[in-house]
Amino acid sequence: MILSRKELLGLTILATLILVILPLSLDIFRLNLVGKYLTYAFVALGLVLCWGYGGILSLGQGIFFGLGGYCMAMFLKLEASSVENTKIQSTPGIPDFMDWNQITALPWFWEPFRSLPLTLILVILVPVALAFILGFAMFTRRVGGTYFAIITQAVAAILTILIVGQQGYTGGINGITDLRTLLGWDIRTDNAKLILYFVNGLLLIGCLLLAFFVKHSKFGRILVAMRDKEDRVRFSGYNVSNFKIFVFCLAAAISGIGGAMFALQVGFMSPSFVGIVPSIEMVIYTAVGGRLSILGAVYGTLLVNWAKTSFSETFPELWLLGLGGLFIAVVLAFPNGLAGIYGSYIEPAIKRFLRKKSDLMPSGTLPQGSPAE
Amino acid sequence: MNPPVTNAGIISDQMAPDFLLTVEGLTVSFDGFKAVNDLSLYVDEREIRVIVGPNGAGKTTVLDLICGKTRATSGSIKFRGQELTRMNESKIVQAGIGRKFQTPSIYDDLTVFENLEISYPKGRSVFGALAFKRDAVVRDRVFEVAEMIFLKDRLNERAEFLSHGQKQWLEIGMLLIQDPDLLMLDEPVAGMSVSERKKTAELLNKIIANRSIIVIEHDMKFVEDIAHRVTVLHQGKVLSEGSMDHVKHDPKVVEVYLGH
Amino acid sequence: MADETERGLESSLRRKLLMGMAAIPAIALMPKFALGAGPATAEVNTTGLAVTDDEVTVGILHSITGTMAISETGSVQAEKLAIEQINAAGGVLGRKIKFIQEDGASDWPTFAEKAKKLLVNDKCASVMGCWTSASRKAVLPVFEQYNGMLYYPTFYEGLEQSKNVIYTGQEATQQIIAGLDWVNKEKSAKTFYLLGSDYIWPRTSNKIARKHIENHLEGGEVVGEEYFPLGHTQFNSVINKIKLKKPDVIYAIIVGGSNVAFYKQLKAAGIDMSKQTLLTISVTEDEIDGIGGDNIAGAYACMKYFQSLDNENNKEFVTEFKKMWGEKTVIGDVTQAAYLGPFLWKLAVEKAGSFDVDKVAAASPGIEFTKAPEGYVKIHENHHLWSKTRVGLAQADGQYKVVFETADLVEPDPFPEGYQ
Amino acid sequence: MFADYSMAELGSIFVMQGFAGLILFSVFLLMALGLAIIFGQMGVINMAHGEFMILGAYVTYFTSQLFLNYIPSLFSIYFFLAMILAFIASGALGMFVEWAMIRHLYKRPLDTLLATWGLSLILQQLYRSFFGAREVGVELPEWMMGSIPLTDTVEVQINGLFVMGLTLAITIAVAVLMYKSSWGKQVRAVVQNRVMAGAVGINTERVDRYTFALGCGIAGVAGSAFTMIGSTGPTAGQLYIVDTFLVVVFGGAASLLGTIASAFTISQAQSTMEFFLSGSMAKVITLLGVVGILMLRPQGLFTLKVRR
Repeated sequence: MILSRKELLGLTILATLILVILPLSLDIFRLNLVGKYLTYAFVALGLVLCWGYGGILSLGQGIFFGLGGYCMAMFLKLEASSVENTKIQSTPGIPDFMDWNQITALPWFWEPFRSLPLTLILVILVPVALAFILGFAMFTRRVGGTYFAIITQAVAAILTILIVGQQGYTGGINGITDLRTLLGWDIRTDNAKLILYFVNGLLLIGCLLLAFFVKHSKFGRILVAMRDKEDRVRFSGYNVSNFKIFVFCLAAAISGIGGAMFALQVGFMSPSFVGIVPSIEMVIYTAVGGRLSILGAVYGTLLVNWAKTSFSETFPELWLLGLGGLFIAVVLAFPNGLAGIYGSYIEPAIKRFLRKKSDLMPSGTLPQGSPAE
Repeated sequence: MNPPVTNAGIISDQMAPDFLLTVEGLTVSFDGFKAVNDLSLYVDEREIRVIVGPNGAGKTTVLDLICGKTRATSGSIKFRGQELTRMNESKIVQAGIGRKFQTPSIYDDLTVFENLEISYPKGRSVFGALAFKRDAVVRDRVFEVAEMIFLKDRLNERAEFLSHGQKQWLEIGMLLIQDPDLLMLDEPVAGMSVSERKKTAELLNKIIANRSIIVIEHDMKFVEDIAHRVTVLHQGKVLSEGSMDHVKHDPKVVEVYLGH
Repeated sequence: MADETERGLESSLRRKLLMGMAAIPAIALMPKFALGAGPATAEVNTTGLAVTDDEVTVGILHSITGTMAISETGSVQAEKLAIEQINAAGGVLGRKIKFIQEDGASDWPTFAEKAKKLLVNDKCASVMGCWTSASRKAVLPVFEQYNGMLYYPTFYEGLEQSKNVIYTGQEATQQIIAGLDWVNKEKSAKTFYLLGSDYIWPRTSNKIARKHIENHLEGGEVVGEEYFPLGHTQFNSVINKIKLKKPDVIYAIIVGGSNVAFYKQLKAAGIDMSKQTLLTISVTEDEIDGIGGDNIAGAYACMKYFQSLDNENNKEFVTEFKKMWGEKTVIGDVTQAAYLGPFLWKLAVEKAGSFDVDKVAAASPGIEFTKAPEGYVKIHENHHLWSKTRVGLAQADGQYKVVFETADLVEPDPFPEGYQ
Repeated sequence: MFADYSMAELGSIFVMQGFAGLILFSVFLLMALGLAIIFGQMGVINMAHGEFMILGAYVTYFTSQLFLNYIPSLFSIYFFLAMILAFIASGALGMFVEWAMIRHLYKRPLDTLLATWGLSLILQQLYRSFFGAREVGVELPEWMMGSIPLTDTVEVQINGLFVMGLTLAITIAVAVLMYKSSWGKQVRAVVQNRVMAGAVGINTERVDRYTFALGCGIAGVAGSAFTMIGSTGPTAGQLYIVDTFLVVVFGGAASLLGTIASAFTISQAQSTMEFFLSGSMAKVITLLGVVGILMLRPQGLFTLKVRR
């Protein structure tokens, strides 16, 4: 029992939107943009689990997105820096930015990224490892709430300074750019972008299913219980910190996948995702979608980014006002975001509509909706 | 009746096996203020012990210390010979101690069934919880407990819609489903009607068959109904201990409750 | 291999270009009513760019929001002025320039996204844009993949050369070496303390500076080198270190908000710039606006352009700029370089006789622009500009007084031998 | 690295380095005081703290322009008026924000974080629309710039002294207000038990509003003072936010003494390391140290052990 009937319907609609409607109705440029936005949806989804369900607000999810992305980008960069491609450098075979920084041999921590399987593992493992260290240190000492948020923010700041400062190893503020091929397959062509879009979409749906599984397992109920009465859970024999660590790591892993897909689709990775500002923006995607709504995370991300793109194309000066207003409105007026609006306005309207219809057709059965969360 | 308390350290070694719970020399201080001061307490198997005392006597703190919510400054707490002062909370629960909080502490967003199910002692690890299946055994046990706590026909309601008394029962039920050897209840009948109190007393007397219970309570009528023995705390120390009758007539107790 | 085909292409083009060049005066002489009666669109636009019979679309891509908006505002203003002037003079190949402006929002992926939009959706014939290296690096693959044309205005660290980019600012050696030579000769400076914000441009520039100081200046020595995170605001400790080391020159490449903090604290710490030489390559007139002229007066800056430059071109440019954007606006080095972009593109298009990006790119080397406010510039084979290096002395009113300029144009060398 | 210098030189450098550390301490403390009140006493995470500071800076800029254009004879003392105006402006804005936004969110501390972040974006854009994207240069009276030479080699920055004096004054004022005045008692009563405080007749709404306004007002004064050492632009406020929060959290949110101790520790660590390492590494190590210590001792440097 992974999905309730209602959720199955919702997921089907979303999957149809992502995999059928959008590819059919958008040109490849716009579709690639949607693909990029959907990679942020991974982060938003992670935040639904750890913030919405677990009550842990992290202001540093960009860290995990960034780490996943950097892992992927390092692999792609090594492939793009073959001896053949880089023969004009003083040390051929290493990434161009290393050569500019007088580094003459590949640093040890780049070595694993010569192998794709290892890279794919590290895309998940590196974010999870950092999340585990942070989570273990903080949650076993019962640090939560605002303190945790501020500390994750500081970690994001540290990581940004490090990545920017250690440019010989990381590409610095420019990031890792000019990624070209994946195992010889050119990822820059329209065709490749289309394929990557679908891979991204399928991975996202996979992560959504995983999130639903977690939500409907006893683990999900414990998360809700913990957010509500943490002490009661603790004194029911649960090691609360383990649960928090796990959900934080899970969110990190999902974000890491998003980051890797970002690097593949956009063709570069830069430290501007690791910082504080993008991390907080990603929180707003979740809040707009509804912090308790797994599917809402995707809609929230798409809506905010769509608004950002179209707003800043027409009224660039007003965009920040709009975004700021959105933050405040979501918090003050719609704490449950789109999902809340749907639950309290749209769904009842649909039900009334269906009821009228079923009155006309007495044989039709109504789907039995469970109460909104 | 009182166990010898003159030299607790030496005697406890011999006495420990006889008591379910042995608390000796327990002290905790908050910023210099000793909320519990050199307290000793012995609870038998299948005993209902009621702790009474004025506000600030340290009653709730004693329960906090036993279940690990607060760490003792010094002293020892032994449960079936196991030292609890160094164990973490979940391990203490797993050792067989259940604790109800002063205000009913239940999960408002979940149904009564899910409230009980969460407390069911299986799938307590992270991966256990992910793999946990709601099978017939679990279901039967939830039904069984729900019947005991008078909530059988409200299983699918969200807990937030229960009355105050029902929430108290639900929390007791959440402890019962763990089948603990020692049950600690902080004001279990607060906010209950007279008939609910009677039912609660019956419930406690029924479940005592294979466990002990420590109750903190102010309602003297209820205390008389259930208590095997009563401990009176005052300023973090045991003021008096014994049967209800004994305690009621202890001049020290009368002094504390009535005069200054 | 790629080189050969390019060369082949070039030589065949060159012949065409010569013919095209002959046509330029004719176009220039055409009276205004003939606008739109330029060469047929099908001829000048074979790759489906947004060119109609009387209009051609270009893109402007800078940050209007976010932390970089401070710096990029001037570039946008200059580009709009240039476009207006070109249109007033009859446009390009008889077509008026229409521009589409996009906001990079100080965010590199957004730059890439918008660049792609300008090229793929809007089919812009060229794009004036970017400011930071990071944004240029982000859009570069986009321009190469979709074969666009970018005019990039900022002085930068070099180490790059692309068929699809014309770099109208200086690469690092053009900005650094002449200045160091000057300060070495004029101020007998031997010891240098290098400072910078912690990212690629200051680090690369300081690397070149260090090599030059150590290998080419007599007795030259670097006594300290330090970097601060972007946005750092506390410089008292490093100022103490400088006092301890007593270098002949403080060589500072600090950017953004840190700049303001640095110079204010330097002044407050009693470092008198009339006695302590300070040479910077990151403070233009734009930055002085925020720092306050009082706080930086006496410092030297090494640029290719200063607003106070005394020549006819510049006087006209400054007047026009202020007429369009207000009397209080100031013009810095990058703003002037941004102003060159549309003109260099126009000249290349007219030389090529076509808007096609390949032809424009091929026609660009050798293009000369005599009306440049900085004097005279020429596009090098490597798509950078030949230009002079100048040293300015900061005045209390926020302007620089030019105290030195190289006699000849300095050759751009984005991959300098011996400096890497 | 010291081998080449004489004892006298070294001595004066250490004096000046100590002074630099004290300036940094004052700057940190001044940044953090307002936030310590808002976050420590009210539990509100004000992400727009930096923007309140910048408002103070812009007010200072305007006052300076006003004096320059209309009463240049009094320019040398405009700064004092500017600071008062900055306090009033930021305080008034704070009061409005509390009324419009914060008061609805006291039970949801994490949501105040999101809402105030939104506020900070809006303020940034408003600054940009009104004052332009570029930084403005705040002109200072001549006497405030430069330094006083104590010996040949030791010089004391006047603006550093000014910031130190100001910080001292504000800290004492806040301490008196919070711990000696009846209003301070009310604030602390509300912090400890809102319901009970309301029940005994304290107007909790009013206390909340004035506390928030006070914190914002102090931020405004800090911003005004920072025009002497930093930049004034729409996004300059963001430069301060991480440092400020870390100082407050590291001190143990609820205690003024903790905030002072924490500002002192962090500033001394950073200032010393900046002297021996490069600026970037010093910053990273300082931040790492703070985060590391917070992991070991999450309650911060100074807190009371209480029954939770």
